[in-house]
Amino acid sequence: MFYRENGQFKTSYRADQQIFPIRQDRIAIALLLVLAFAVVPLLASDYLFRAILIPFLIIALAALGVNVLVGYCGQISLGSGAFMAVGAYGAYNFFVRIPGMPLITALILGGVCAMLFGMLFGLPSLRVKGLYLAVATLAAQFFSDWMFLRIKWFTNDSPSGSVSVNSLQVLGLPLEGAASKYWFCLSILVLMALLVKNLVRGAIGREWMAIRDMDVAAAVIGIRPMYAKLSAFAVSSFIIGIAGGLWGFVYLGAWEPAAFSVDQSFRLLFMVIIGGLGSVMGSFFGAAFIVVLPIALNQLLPWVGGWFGFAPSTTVVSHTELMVFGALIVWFLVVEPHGLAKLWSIGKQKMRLWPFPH
Amino acid sequence: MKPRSLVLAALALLSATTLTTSAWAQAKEQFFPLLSYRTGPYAPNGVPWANGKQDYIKLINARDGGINGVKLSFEECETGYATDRGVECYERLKSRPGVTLIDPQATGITFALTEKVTADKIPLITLGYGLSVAQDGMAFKWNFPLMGSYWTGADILIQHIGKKEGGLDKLKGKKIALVYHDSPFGKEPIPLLQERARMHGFELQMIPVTAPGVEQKAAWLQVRQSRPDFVLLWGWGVMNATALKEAQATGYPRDKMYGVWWAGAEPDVKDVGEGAKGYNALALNTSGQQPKVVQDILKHVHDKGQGTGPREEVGSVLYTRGLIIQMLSVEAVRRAQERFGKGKVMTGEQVRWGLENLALDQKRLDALGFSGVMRPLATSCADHMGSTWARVHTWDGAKWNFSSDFIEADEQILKPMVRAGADKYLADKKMTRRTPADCQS
Amino acid sequence: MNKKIGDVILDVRNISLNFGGVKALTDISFDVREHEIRAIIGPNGAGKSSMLNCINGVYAPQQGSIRFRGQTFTHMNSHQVAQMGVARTFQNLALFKGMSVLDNIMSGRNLKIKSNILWQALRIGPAEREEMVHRQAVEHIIDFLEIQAYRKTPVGQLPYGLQKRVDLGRALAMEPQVLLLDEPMAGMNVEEKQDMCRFVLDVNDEFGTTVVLIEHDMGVVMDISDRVVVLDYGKKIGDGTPDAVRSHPDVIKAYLGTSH
Amino acid sequence: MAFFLETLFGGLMAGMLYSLVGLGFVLIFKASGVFNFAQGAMVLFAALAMARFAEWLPALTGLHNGALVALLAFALAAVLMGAVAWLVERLVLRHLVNQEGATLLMATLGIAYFLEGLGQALFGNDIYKIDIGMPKEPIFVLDSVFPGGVLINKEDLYAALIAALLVAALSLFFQKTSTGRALRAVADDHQAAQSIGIPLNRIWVIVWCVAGVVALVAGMIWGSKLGVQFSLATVALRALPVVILGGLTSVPGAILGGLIIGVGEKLSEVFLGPYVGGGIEIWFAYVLALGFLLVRPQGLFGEKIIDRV
Repeated sequence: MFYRENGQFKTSYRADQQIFPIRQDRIAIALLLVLAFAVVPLLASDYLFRAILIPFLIIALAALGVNVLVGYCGQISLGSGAFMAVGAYGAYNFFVRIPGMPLITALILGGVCAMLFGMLFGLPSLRVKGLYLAVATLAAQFFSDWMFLRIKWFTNDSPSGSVSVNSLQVLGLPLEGAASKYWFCLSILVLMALLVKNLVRGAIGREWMAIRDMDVAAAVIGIRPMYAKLSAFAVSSFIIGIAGGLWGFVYLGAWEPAAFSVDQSFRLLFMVIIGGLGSVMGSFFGAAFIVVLPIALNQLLPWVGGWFGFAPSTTVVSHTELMVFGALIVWFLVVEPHGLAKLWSIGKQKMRLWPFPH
Repeated sequence: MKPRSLVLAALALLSATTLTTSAWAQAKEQFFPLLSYRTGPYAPNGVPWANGKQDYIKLINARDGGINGVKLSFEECETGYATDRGVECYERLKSRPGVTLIDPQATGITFALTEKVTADKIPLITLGYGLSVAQDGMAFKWNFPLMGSYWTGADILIQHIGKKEGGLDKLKGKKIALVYHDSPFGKEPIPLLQERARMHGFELQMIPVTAPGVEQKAAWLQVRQSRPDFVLLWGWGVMNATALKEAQATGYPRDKMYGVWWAGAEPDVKDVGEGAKGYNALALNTSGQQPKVVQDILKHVHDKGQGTGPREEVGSVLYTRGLIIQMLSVEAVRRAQERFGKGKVMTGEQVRWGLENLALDQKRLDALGFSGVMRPLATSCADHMGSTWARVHTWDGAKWNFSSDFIEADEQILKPMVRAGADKYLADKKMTRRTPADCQS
Repeated sequence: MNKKIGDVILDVRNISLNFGGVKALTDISFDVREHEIRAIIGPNGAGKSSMLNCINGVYAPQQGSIRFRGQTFTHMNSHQVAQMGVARTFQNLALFKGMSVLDNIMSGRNLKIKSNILWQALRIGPAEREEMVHRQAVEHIIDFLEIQAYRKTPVGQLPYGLQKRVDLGRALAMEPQVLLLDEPMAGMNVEEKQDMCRFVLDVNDEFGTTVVLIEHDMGVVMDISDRVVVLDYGKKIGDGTPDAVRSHPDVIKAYLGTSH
Repeated sequence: MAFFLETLFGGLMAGMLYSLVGLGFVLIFKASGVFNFAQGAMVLFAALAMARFAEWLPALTGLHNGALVALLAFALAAVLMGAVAWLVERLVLRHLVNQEGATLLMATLGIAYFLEGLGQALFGNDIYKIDIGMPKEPIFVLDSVFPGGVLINKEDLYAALIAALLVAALSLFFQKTSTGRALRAVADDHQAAQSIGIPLNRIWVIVWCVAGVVALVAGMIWGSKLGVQFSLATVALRALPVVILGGLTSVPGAILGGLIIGVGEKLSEVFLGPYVGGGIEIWFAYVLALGFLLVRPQGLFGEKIIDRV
């Protein structure tokens, strides 16, 4: 009923090409932003901020980056953890070595480092496809693990190889409180999401998708695979790198290479596939799913156990958590192989026609 | 649902659960958040450790009815040895009423929490692990690497080897290989060993093993090639057992191998059995069920069916270490109560003072039933370690036997290094040392 | 048809191509004149598509050269070919399944888009204006092909006939001088074929686009093409006007004889 | 020189085990086009099962003949892996027929999580022993040629032999038995296979069973080396370069690839490692595989792909 676009006539191509052509969507997004920026900070507790919202926002940003590469350009990558690490350590080095380096600049420079690193390890994609590429990108992962453990310079010669930052400031304001950190991450996420959306609905996005869908045809209409793939790697790893910087600076505060282990890479790939390949919104769904679900399970299971009158031990809980998590992933893939975003759009279609069945 | 509103739904759910869970711990109880890992690659070592801590809490409640009447409560949170899950656990439990202190049980999580505890005013105790430089209490107000750090451990090992050779000067021209877990944990001792190598003129060969350490053939081929006089084993979890097996397979004499105290427990040698015969490792504590405290636990906890783990594992090396950690925590609360009011629930800050003013002489240890389990220990504002003594024990194929008496790490070497490290830390952080006045707070 | 045929624009010289042992093309030579409709016919596996793939630079022929508007190449590079104004449709649809009709055709304009990645990310100034300009051009093609109704539909969901049109549309979006059509009417019913013929002829007339056409349907070929090359087992067995080819004995033996 | 040989042997031995895990990947990929990341979890699961069965059997049956118990335990574990295979096909694969590779890959990761959880829940998360009477002490050969001789790890030698036997058995199974031929047919072309009446689902169950057994053997060998515990699941990551180097669809590729990777990483670690601080073997293996890929994108023995348009 209320979700209709009839009567909304486009009189210009500009109007037709905006991100949310349907008015209701625009309103919904506006409300959502208000909610995220203004309402959530009022409601959320310190725990929600520090343990769930902030990591969710950062991981969502990383997932967005992965989605550019995997979802839009069709290059499966398992090197995301490495790109995060490079972003984090890159930003760290700029931050501690150049006095007075502002946080945001450091993060961006970290992103640039990740970008270069990503393009380097993206080169194989010019020759290798699909799962071969996925495994090949693991090389980036293990190489960065090694690099940050072995090369002292990157960790500012700390004996243990772990690094830490503190007294962060953004535009002169201290970045200490949970809420301020939340706002910072949220703003970056929203901004990046907007930029990515612009890219994927523009010429470069069409090049990526063309390469993904039918690379030969793409080449024949004059798209250079080299440029398309490397640009995808560049944009993707830049975003992932920034996410890595945030993960280190804002979420952990002090970290070691293991904080960006290969598991992180797998989880990120999970997110974009569960969430929906080639969908900005899907990245967020996926991130929510992977970040929140295990924690939720971990806390709900004892609770559920309580109903049935027994308090499961930590061991039982953590094993059950693993099993349920695995089962749910399979279940979701079976129900909707194209990810949560697809469910979402189906729902929208139904809403359009509701209450009439097509 | 839009993504964030989706999350919010989940969050609402979570907050509900967190509320229900926190209902267990009334503010009248001294709450101990227990970060543990009972699953994943390091579970075999993490489990007895966690069990020890839990059983001691249960003992105090069952036997003494708490600390001066203040009941102890706890909640365990599974980190799986992963940093982000550890942080989540910390954030989940830190705001519970009566929260006492945190023992993360993992070096990686320790790093991530070092920044946070300062802001949240919760002491962070890392018995025998964590940041070596954190011994300097004037720089690290909230960190307590009690009873030893990787630096003291490495130092004691070198001293012990020197003794066996008949004097540290005999180490000249010798070759010592460090086979280490390729992570901050494994790399921490390197600076001290390099210092010692410079002093005594032995050659230090460093052989990293990629975590978790299931594949060490290359490492031990290198050992076989360079034939070092001694091998220091800086491993954790599966790495230790694998190292011993590879040593056996490449014919390196086990009695020339010396492990840190994280490479000297039953899970490390259990299924190597005979193959590990003669292997030495540092010991912060005894093992076995003779000590009075262990007997008490069997009597008051396990016989009541309240035991956390299997009865036969009670008193194992890491279990006993768990006991000590928890005992020190409890004693810190007790000490704090002496100053801030008996029978009250202590805040993190008050507990911190207690940790800083621990004084456990032999008499006290005997009273606690820890006679022979550990050496006396006394912390101070400047020294957050309290004791730098440790022993070496040797595996005879069935159990651990002590093969040296207590050795103290060398002040002369450690002090300047700790001081320098702490100063660098403060400089990087643009912070200043605590004033003596601050010690009174 | 009273249009003036220009001079040679594309000249294929002694092309030989083989995969491993298999000979796909042996010593093929033919030329294409500006503004004409040039057909390549031959039974299945005669190497027609391989021929186009060589011109497109998808395959690299082992021998021979291709001369395009005065420049000679031994191996064409797809990007170059496209830039020089050669467009192409595919035998078994090579559309971008995940994209809408609009985007598929828009992607044909990509060569013409100048604004760099940063501008596109911000989508202000030149980047957006460009999008609008090209959108306009694409809308013309959409009108021309009469697929307005399917603008926003993902091509995967379109019926075969329409997909063929989108394929053509994508090629047209490149405003090519030479248009290579690989069996544009395969698997179509009569009406669809007639539509498609009309489009091809219109393109050829209105924009003077040179058309190289692979087609099975002899009727169609004979009707619309100016000259015909006949391939069989990778060899050229005939070349000339439809009537000349039709009466060529080898052709009759190899092709007409075998076909229905 | 002697030392070089030792390293070489060491590498070959390690490589043989990698091939074993790699083989698991290849089998499943050939027949069902699934890149099975659960291989590592399967190794862990199978090993845990066998170890625990071996512990429980004497108590239950009163058997005390070590060899017999080990054998029974092995059989039981094999059956269990069969059940796993059947369930995987029932609950996962048949619902995901012809999805993209990435989706299937994620599904197997889900399976991996599940198996890791289930395995630890059923069989515990401590270190367990598998005792199949592997000799632990090394032997020295060629001491006539080199002073001190060349050390060979007997356990690895036996392990390699077992692995080799298994491989031989498998190739026989593929070449000679009708099921084996059916498997190859399916691998070449699903539709075609179905059209000539080969039941795809049954083939999948079979191939997952075979992969399960391969995992069991790998788990058994590794388990008796390292003790059975969670970390076994991580050996899969060490074996990944093998399959991309050997080609996802080639059994000989997996075997040769395993050997190349094994030797390559050991030699690199021992002879290059010291110059850059060591610890390079894991990424060197990947870089090595990558190098091969750049020359032959389809892997050592993979089929060449020609783009048809």
